[in-house]
Amino acid sequence: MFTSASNFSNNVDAVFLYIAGLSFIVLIGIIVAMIYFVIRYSRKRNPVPTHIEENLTLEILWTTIPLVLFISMFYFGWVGYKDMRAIPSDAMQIKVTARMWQWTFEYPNGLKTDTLYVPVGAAVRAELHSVDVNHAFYIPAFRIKKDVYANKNNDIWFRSEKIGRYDIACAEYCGLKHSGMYSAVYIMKQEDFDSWYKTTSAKAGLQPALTAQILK
Amino acid sequence: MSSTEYAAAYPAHRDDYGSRMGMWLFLFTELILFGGLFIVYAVYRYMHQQEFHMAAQELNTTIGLTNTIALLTSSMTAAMSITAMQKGNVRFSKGLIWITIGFAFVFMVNKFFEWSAKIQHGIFPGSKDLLAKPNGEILYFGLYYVMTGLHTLHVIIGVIFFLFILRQIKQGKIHSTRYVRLENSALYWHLVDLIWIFLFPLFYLIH
Amino acid sequence: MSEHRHEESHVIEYGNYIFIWLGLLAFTGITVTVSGIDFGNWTIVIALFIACVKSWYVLNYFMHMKYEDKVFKLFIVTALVTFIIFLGFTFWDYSFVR
Amino acid sequence: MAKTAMPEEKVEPSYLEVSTNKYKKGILSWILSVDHKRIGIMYLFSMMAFFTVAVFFGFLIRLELIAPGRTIIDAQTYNQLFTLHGIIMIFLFIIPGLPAVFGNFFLPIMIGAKDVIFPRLNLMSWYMFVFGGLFAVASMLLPGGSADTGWMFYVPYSVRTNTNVLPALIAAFILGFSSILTGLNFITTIHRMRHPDMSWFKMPLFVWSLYATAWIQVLATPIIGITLALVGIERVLGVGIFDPALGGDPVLYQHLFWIYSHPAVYIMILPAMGVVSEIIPVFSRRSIFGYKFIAFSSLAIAFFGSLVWAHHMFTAGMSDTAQFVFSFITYVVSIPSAIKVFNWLSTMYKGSIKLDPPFLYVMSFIVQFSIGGFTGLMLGALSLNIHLQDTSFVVAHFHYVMFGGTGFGIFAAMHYWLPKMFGRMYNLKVATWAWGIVTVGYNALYMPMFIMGYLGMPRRYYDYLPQFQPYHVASTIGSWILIIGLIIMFTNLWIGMRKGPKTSMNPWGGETLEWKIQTPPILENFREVPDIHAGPYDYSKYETKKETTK
Repeated sequence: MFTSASNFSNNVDAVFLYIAGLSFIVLIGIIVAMIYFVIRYSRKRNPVPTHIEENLTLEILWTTIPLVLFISMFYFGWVGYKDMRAIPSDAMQIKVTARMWQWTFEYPNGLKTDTLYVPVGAAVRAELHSVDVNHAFYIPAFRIKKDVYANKNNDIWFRSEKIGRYDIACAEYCGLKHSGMYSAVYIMKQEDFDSWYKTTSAKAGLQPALTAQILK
Repeated sequence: MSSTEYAAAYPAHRDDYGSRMGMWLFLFTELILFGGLFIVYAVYRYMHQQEFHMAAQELNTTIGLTNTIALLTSSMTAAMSITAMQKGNVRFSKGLIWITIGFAFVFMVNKFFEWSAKIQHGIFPGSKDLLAKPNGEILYFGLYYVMTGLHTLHVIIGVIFFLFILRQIKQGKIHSTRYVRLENSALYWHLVDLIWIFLFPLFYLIH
Repeated sequence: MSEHRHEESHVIEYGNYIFIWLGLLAFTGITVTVSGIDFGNWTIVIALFIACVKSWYVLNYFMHMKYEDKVFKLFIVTALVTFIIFLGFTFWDYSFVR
Repeated sequence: MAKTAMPEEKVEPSYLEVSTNKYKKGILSWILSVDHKRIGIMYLFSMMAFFTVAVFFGFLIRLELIAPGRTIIDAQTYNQLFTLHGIIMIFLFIIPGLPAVFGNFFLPIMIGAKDVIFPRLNLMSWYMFVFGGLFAVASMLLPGGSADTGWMFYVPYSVRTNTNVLPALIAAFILGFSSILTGLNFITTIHRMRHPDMSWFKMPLFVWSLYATAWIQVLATPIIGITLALVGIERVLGVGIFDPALGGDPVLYQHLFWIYSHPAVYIMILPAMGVVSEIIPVFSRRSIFGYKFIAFSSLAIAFFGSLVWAHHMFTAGMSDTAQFVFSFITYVVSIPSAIKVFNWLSTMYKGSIKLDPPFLYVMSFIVQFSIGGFTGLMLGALSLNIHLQDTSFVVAHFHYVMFGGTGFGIFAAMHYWLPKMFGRMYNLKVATWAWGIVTVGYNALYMPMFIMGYLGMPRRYYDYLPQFQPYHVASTIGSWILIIGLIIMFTNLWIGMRKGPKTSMNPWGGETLEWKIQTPPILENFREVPDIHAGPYDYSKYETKKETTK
């Protein structure tokens, strides 16, 4: 479930585990308390209820403790998000064009592909642009996502950490073949990428033989 | 107590205060309805200041000003008709309502000429001339048509309200001690005026 | 919050309305004149300020808000604050680098 | 159950027998009735009809997803089905569910009034509701089919698709105004029609929650009205507003859409919280813990809930400032909900609890709403939201809040109040079983979505990668269990209301005003001016010991 495929994966998973862990403890607390009350104070066991109006100390307690916890959650989320926004200036620029229902990736040298090839460990900045409706660029394994619009220049960046093939999905509903709008990102060794980048002509795009070789 | 005795003990009084409260709440929804448009306007104006500026040059301030005066005056006569009704001067009240309706027609006739002039110049949604303009101007005219159009729709509804009131006055359902419907129609009319008070500078006076 | 259930009607004299109307016309005149002068970004602020002043009078006198109960005033503040929040919070997005 | 002390003195004909208009019997005596109770019943049946349709659509969607690729329907139909499922469930079931049905029926009674302040407007709201609903459903029959945009109508897809988006927009617009008019009616009713002795802090908490809800209805709904109208205008006349091809900003559409639709979540959940606050003290036979905190937390939710809309747009590319602000306030708005949950639990403490069906549904509510809330905290964290946005994790999250929360709140309200409304009791044993099946089925349906969402299953997918199939299968099986439970539950209620044993005035031992009048209520609710001396949850006749607090 938790594969560290990009520089963001660990952080996002950590935030998830932090909030999920806290939530789980409180949720179990709520369930246990409720079941205990229901059994201990059932009408058979406890026919005479006790009158309790309110308790200010308790109210303050269960306002402030959650507040503190919530602010910590907010903080971790914000810190992680700031990293996602701090795009390194030396990042490789790739233009991503979304259309119903396919992705096109354009490299600095003009090479256009329908699958993304990226050297491992390199920072990549994707400029997102749509030619029709809204889409969203989503790489689940990298924990990144950004909406793609027609007249708004969104961008996103990542640094991959593991060689392999990862899915790119469209996450914003875009019509009939929304669910088929998958592509993939191949993370390859720097040498492999360099040779691919130099030898592949703009037309060739995806080359099955090469892909097989990379994934070997 | 039977239910009839209950009714006597706890009478369903005519609640003019409540009616006005309901009307005000309704006016808030109208306000927010236009509010949504004002948000759109504000954002696009912020994004395309220069183009809004350019586009606004093409509107005729005189027509806008005439309409402002028409609405302000009709607002006054609408308010006065309540005073007349409170004083029992039904005929004068009716006269004032007719004057209000008259100004509403002045407004609409003006608007008609304004729009048709624009349309003759080829500026209307989807027209070639408009699409040739920069984005900000397309948005400006889109908003211009939608906002003044929706406002004019409210003018028409206001007139219908007043015609309805005139009929009820004739039927004797509205008189010097029972006039909350007149008050509410006038409130509606003032809201139409209020919105114009903002539309006027936002569309006509960006020079 | 006390809301008395009795109904009391407040009669506003014709003269007052005419007075308010003249004031509104005057403000309209001012706003048209001022719009001819270029104050840069302040132009819109001035125009809106005058529009607010005009609405204040329409609300209070034409719409009788001045003579209504506190509850009504509270209502109208609620509605306006809500609108301002909707407008203002939208600009958390637009007025900063996106 | 206090079945004993019920001297059946004079029994007057109930509202079910006495008509308010010249038609003594038959359909016209109902659909032209301005009695708030009859209108409530009319809402109940029309709402249930729409609910059945939407559940059926949901069933089809789940069935389609049991295997990758085409299973029973094509992609276009699938897209239309999830759109209609959303529109119907939101605008025709969840939003009107509690205020329009139970609010209409019980709000006037709970504050000691004969009716709402504008009865005819109330009837008009119902007509708009039915009319709007039929509009939405009828668009399926038009050539081109119903809208396939998703219930959010995101621009520019909604401007460009060839399906019948316009009827859906008009439907949502009309339904919005129906909701506004109900809200307006309730606010004015609460201000003007309260019994003179019923001060604000003697109002039942259900009334408080309806009051807060009504304000959101009045002040937020017009935004969606105008926004959808703009989309319609843009679609029909080609006016440039949101379409990026004409320079518009699709993100602005999303802002406007969520300015309403996020507060709408609170329109949905607040009344359910009100129901829970009613039911817990009754079945615990104890004064509610922290009345004022619960009442004010409703208002706080209504207020802060209006400030957080853009947390639906964290991947849209807003400014970092906006991301910061909206994420932060999202956490603030969770506080009042937490306060409520803790106060409810404390109300059970040292009570005298009887596990009747309404209370069982409330227990499910508390757990499921908490899960919805906790997963909401996860979605509120910016970096995590980026990963989870638009995945089935979100789908599971909001179903936990809306269905697990509000839906179960509606079921609780039905089991709690229907005996009062119809004067007959359902089979308690069957109801308990139904509760068990519904709860198990419900959780089996949505729990797997959390997992596959985290693994990267995007939402609104007709087809999916094979690795997600186990979760989809589990979820679909859950949907079958849920539907079986629902069928048992509704059949039991239906038979109970028609043929069940007659109930007394106060079958559960409630202390709010609706339990102090005849069952079913008479035409103008009260035979005599009700006597209001204590607060709404005064159980001092059971409570012998008193514990004072610091």
